[in-house]
Amino acid sequence: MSDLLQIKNLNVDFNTPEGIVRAVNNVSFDVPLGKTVGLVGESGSGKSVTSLAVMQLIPNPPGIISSGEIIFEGQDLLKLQEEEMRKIRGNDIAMIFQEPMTSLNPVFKVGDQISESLMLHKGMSPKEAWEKSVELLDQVGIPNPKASAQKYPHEMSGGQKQRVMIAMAIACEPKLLICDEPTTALDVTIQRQVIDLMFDLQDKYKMGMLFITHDLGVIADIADDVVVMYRSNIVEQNTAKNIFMAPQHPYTKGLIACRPALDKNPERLLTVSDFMDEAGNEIAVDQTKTKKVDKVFKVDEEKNPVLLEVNDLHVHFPIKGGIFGRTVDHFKAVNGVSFKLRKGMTLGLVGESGCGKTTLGRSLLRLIEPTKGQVIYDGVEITKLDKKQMRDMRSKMQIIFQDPYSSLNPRMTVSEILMEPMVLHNIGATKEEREKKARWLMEKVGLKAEQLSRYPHEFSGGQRQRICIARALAVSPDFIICDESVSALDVSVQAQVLNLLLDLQEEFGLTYIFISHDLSVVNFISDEVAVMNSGQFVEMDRANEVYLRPKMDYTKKLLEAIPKGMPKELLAEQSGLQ
Amino acid sequence: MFGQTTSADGILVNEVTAQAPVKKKSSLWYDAWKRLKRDKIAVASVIIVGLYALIGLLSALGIVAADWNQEVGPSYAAPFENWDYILGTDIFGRSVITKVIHGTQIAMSVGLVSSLIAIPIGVGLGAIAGYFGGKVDEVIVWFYTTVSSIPGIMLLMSIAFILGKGITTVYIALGLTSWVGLCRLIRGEVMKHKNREYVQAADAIGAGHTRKLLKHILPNVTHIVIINTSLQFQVAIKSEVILSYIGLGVSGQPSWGTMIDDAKLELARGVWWQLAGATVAMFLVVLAFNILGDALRDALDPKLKGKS
Amino acid sequence: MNSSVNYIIRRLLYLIPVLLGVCALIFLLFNVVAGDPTALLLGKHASVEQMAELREQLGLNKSLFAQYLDVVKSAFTFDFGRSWSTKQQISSMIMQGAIPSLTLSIPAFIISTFTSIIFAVIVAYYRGKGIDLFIRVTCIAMMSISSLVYILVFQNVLAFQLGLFEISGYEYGFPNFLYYVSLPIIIWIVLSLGPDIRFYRTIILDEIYQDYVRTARAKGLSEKVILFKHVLRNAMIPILTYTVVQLPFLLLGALLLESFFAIPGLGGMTITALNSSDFPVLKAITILSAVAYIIFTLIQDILYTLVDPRVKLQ
Amino acid sequence: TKKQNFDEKVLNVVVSAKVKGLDPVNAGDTYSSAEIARVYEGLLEYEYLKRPYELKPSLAQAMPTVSDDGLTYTFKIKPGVKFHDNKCFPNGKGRELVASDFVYSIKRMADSKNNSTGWWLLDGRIKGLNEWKDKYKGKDANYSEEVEGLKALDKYTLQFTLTSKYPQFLYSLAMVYTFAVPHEAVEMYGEEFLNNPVGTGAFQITKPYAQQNTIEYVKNPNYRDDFYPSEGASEEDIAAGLTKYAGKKLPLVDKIKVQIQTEASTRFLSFQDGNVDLSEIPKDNFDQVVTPDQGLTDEYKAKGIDLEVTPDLDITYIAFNHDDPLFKNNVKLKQAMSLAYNGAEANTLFYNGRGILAQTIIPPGIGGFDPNYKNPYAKFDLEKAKKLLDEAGYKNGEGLPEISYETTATTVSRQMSEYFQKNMAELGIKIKVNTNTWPQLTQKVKSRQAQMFGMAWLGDYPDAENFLQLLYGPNSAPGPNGGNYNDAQFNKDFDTAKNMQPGPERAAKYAKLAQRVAEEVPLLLGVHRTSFVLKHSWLKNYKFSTFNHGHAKYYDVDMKKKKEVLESGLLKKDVEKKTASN
Ligand SMILES: Nc1ncnc2c1ncn2[C@@H]1O[C@H](COP(=O)(O)OP(=O)(O)OP(=O)(O)O)[C@@H](O)[C@H]1O
Ligand SMILES: Nc1ncnc2c1ncn2[C@@H]1O[C@H](COP(=O)(O)OP(=O)(O)OP(=O)(O)O)[C@@H](O)[C@H]1O
Ligand SMILES: [Mg+2]
Ligand SMILES: [Mg+2]
Repeated sequence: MSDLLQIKNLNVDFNTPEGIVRAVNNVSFDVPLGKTVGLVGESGSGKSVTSLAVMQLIPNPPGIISSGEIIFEGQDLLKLQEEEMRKIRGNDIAMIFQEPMTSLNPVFKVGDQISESLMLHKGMSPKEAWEKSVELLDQVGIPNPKASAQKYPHEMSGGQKQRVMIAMAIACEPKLLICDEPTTALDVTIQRQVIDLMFDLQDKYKMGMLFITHDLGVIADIADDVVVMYRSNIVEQNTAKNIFMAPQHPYTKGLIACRPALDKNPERLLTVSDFMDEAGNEIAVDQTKTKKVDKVFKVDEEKNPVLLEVNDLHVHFPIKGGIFGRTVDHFKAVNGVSFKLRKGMTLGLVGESGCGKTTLGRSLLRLIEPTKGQVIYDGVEITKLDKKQMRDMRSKMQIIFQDPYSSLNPRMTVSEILMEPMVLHNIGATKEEREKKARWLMEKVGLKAEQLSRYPHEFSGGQRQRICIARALAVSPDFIICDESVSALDVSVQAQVLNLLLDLQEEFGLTYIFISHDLSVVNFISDEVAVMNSGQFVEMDRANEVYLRPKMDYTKKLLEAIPKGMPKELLAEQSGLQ
Repeated sequence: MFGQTTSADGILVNEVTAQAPVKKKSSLWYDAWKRLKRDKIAVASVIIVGLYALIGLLSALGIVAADWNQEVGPSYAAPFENWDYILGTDIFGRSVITKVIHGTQIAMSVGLVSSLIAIPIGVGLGAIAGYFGGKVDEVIVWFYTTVSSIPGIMLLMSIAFILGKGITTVYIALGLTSWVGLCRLIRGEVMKHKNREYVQAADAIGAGHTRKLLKHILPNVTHIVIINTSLQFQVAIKSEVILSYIGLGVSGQPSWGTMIDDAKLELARGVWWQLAGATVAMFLVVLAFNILGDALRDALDPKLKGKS
Repeated sequence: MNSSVNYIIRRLLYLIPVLLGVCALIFLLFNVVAGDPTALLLGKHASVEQMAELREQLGLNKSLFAQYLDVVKSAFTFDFGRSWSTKQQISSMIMQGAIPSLTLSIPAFIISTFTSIIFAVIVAYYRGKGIDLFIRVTCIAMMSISSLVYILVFQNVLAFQLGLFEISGYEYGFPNFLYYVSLPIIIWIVLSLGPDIRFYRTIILDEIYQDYVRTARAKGLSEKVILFKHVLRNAMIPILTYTVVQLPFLLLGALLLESFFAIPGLGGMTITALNSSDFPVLKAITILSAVAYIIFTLIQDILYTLVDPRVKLQ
Repeated sequence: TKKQNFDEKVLNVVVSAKVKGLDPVNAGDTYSSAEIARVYEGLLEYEYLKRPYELKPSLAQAMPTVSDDGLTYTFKIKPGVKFHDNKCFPNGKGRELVASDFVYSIKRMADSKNNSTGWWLLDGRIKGLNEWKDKYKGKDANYSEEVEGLKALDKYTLQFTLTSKYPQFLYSLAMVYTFAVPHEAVEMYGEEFLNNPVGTGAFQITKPYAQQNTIEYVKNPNYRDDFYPSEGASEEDIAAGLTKYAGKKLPLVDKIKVQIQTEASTRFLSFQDGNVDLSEIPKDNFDQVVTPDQGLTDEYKAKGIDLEVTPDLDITYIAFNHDDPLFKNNVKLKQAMSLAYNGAEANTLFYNGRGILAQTIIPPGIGGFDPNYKNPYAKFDLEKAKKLLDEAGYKNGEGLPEISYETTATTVSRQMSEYFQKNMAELGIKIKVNTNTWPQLTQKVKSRQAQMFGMAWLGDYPDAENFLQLLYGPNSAPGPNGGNYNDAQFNKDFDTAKNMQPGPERAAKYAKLAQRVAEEVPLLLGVHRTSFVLKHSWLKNYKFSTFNHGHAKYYDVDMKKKKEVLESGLLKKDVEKKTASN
């Protein structure tokens, strides 16, 4: 079988103010015709740069391909003129990008954007190209393609936009399709659909595909071969089956282990750091950690009194209209939610984007004023408190936000960030005492006390989320809402943070509400799970119950969407073994 | 967003290995300064601005160019003929170079004072409007829409016209006409920051309005104020010339504006040195401020980083 | 659709508070802070009686509130009466002045905007290269010279010594006016190229680093198509924001240009009015500019919806 | 650039300020007056060639007969004079001018609705006119109501009766305020009358005046019989060919094109370019144009350009506000300041040495000017000034508060104030300069707020009374006596002098009066300015006059010559060389 694309000893350097950074180091792999190669690795490992190198779209300056060969159909792309390369781009090699939200030109109709490459490469007339675009939109499963071609990107959902991107990429029936994290920014349910679509298309067009992701679970279904990259280098390269069956490199092992699976319920997740030390050497895995426990949902009235009671909570946002911009209607983001949460327990909250999870979480803390309903915390009806009392209440109830980048003030040092809540709530009599506590907090969340004087931008994403957790802990709360606290993180980092949250719960007897759209994560961490749709709870039960015996279709749909984390053949084999 | 663009630590992101070297001093300001330092032209601009400021200060203190009013030679002596008045003399036989030096004082103070007037108003109103929104916002927006719907030059002229004489008027007129832009900018920026999660996080730990606004939001918009100030300086210096032309400028002491205004008549008689002196002096500092403004924007506004 | 009609009506209604504000502001400036204009209007032989008489005639003896109401009334009826100083009908004065101002400023504005945008795109194309640096530096250098210097030098060299243009003056009617406004237009363009190119370049560079540009490149589009089709269309929003609000002020023309080239426009009229305490004229010009400003910001909003489908009028 | 048309005789003139409107009763400034006088005419006008200035009949047949008590003036009007053809008249044909037109026109000055800027001329002078004015204050005036002192005895006879002796009265009849307007036009055009002038003058407008920067006039085809004069021509006039046209029917050009250009530099460029036929010389272009002996430089001579140097009837001064106790009874202080003011050098700096240093307030060229008189305080003597200041009790300026000096914001006045400041600093007196806009300065002066201020006075008519009244107590602010000087003796002497009939006797009296008061230093005297006018070779018959009202009818333009000069490129020569060497 001939190789469609061969990458040989590729080196890419970036000229940064700090010096030359090698983003891709001596990378070689092949993409055979009609096969899918998965390129996996954590954020910053050089996946995108590799793929951009194939397209010759590396921003220059600062990037430069310093050496290597990229042979496409026997032709070294690196030796081509820009003019010739342009004929290949979009025609023979197409690419789908990570961010469907920003990768489409917002001011042109999607039909036009698809037509553009058809007209350019296939010499179609505008009319022909438009008709072909409609056909393509139909193929990628966009409902009512005729009308949709007339839409602008902002009039489509994220999943639809990604489908448009796909339609655009396959328009000229390329021989090679590069997908750079095409699903990362999407909801689990939509992610599922997109992956299925890609799989079908690849089957249909028999093209070679390079599929990039940081989540091994995602490509389990689709890849024939897998290339694992770690810190600019390829650390492992094998068929999908072999990678999942017998991962060789500790990093690969960690990647496989760190995704919570619905069917297993370990006490804590293994992470890359359990397999590998800082220098990249393999270490022995502490097997006790992988201990499989069956979470038993037991309630001890004594130990677990009801901490939070919510009755018929509503949050309505006004919709303005008319000449004077008066409120003409209300958008019911939270529409009659009631539940009870016991101390020391975790309530998982799942649902699609926009169903009202965040709004509910914030209204519990009165960061958004509820329109109607009661929130009773520890016997106090907090919906009735005045400003001052509410402010005092905040030392008991805390929240950790989704985005570790934007939830820390970039102009404050970590110590300022951690000490601010203490000052506000008179924790610690002197500055020294507070500093001591800040140091203690840093160690608790697994950071170093010396790092207190740093600014947030000097930390990685996972570290930042730890700082956010430390800030929430600074006031010694009993109750914490985690609003998608791990959604923005790489799978491997996500596992570390989840472990940390569990450890802290154990140590301090914390109560959590854990919001996520990822059922597997929720299942891993929660005692109870509530499924939310359109501002209401459609289902609420013990975690295992919801997973094993979903009652509502909506819940079933959510469950199906979760990547299995294993190639299908392997799954089949496994189930066959059992 | 912020972090992604400010740190090039892609390789180090891994949780386990993240070990950014411990820097002695590190803050966004410090980083910005470091970035600025790398830009040779920007450093030169800082030096030029510093020099002008120094000259302005020395002349305000009467240490240099105090004798600008002295007759040192014949009326309209040509330049490069006598060391005592290397740039020639004006109608009264006063040294042009001394006047240029003395004019620095006016130019720099016009920039400084008008900024000192415009910044508190612009930042104050903009922050309040952006942060509190609602009725307060409506009133402030109405106010600046009203002000900005009057042509700037009209407003400038009317204020100068009504206040009448001299340097104070120039300060006030320029200060009062230039807060609007800043106010609008700050309002937009504060509105953006208000919804950032770190502000909500401050809310969640029980911080009040004052704290959120002063401690959390404002430090995050200071870079805009700084960039704006460096540009305000050059606008002010240029406006002084126009005001002088309309006859609303400085009196009783030399300014570049009045020197250029003089040149309007002198040029036809072949006296070009006042014009040249003032223009070159002004050109240099305005150029420096422009470059500095650009460099500061690149250094302080991470959004534009790497896009110069 | 309905909501955009509502929006437009709402924005037009917003004229009312803004006009009231403008009236208050100019009333404060001219009637309260500025002094008695009668001495000036009556000339060197003015007598006390005549001044009193004139004050009565001009309505300056009325209560401040009544005077404010007069200003408001004229703002909403557009009836500005007659000039105090020249006794001319203000509406016809403005009409006469607007033509020269507009024949100067509109062509200048259009040419300079288009030239700068094209230059900016070219500069953006060569970003980081020598030519980019050169144009940027030239722009900043051009901005750093006082406009007065340009006028003095251009008039002297191009019009007088080389005789390429009329030195000054104006004639109504096409194409005669062209003889007179060409040089001022050139100066205007030279004056605005610096800041405009710089500004548009920043906008275009902002866009050039967006993801959709990468997508366009991945399609195999040439850099020219990308810049002029994809990028420019997206850059239109900030470009509109920058340019449209300048339009109402074009009415005033360029004050300095008008007075140096003896063009009988509104800019010169404003200076004359200011120098003769002719408050009704100043009020009229200010109010008209304010109305134009509000209307043009509205037009700007409508244009936004044309260039950017994401923008809705609400 | 545009092509020139050389077929018509067009006079190209430039004006330095906006022309407000063309209504005689509101001719506020010299620029508007000059324009109005192209279209309208009065009873009297100034002799074109004769100097000192002298009146002669214009629409009047002859000079009036004056009654013995000097109160009644009777004029005969030229018959057959027609107003311009205009649609305000039946059939659009100009009606004949009659005596009652003057009655009407002068009543318009008194009509309070018109707020005439010329009212001061007749205020309290004509019997019954003030009463008529007061009667209709704030109302529509009844023009048919007869006023005792202002009567048309028959179609061509006009009679004025004055309230008291007023020898200057005749001058007011040569001023544009009293020029004849037809009531038909006023009635028809109403408030727009100011843009639709209808007079009897040598020129008429082609379309309503529209506030533009150019005004065009064409020759009045029905202009009355008026001929180029030869009386009073001086030797130089004859030498300059000014009498060659004697006896030719006026006007001589077909068209006048007036351009309004407010920037001095622009005006001068226009002149050099041949765009306008004559121009004053901006101060800063002097050296380029004029040699030290007041002749023209060779460069300009070669271009055929002529220079006309004539003393103007004016004075510049710096006034003390005598309301201020500091100046009220402090003659020595004022004398000291006057001695410390280096007028001669100021003359060099600001008037290129061409001004005549003023010794009294009366300029040369009118009765009352004494060329032999030297004012002991109008010279520069710092030693003496210091001594006087000491005597005044302010040794080296000690104890003297800072004095504020108000000035306008034009380039030259700013420089002048800097110069004054410098002079006073040498004496130890601190001057604070306040720049003002013109309205502000006027207001400060009229409300007596200005401590010291710089001013210039241009004579309204050639009578020293018009200058001496600047010091007349009853004329204090808001009147012309902005310094509020009030000296009982002076007031009394002035009252007697001004009512004397013109003649050497009165001149002597004026001179004595002026000299005495000058030594009291009510003002710091500046200069009597000289007018420098450049004209192109193709402009004929130009003679400078302070009272240049309607003189355009005497000018002629040699279009052939103009074409020749312009096409030869002569005007542009040298300039290029000169700038190249710069
Ligand atoms: N424009 C650039 N300038 C400087 N360095 C860059 C640039 N683009 C990429 N890099 C560097 O190259 C390295 C690899 O980046 P790349 O985008 O390929 O990572 P990735 O594996 O795609 O990560 P992610 O999963 O976050 O998309 C990073 O360390 C980054 O710092
Ligand atoms: N301030 C607001 N004004 C108006 N509507 C709002 C506001 N905040 C949220 N909404 C709307 O309320 C709905 C619920 O929003 P919410 O942020 O709670 O969703 P979510 O479930 O957290 O979604 P995601 O998973 O995307 O975070 C959304 O449709 C959103 O558009
Ligand atoms: Mg990537
Ligand atoms: Mg959410």
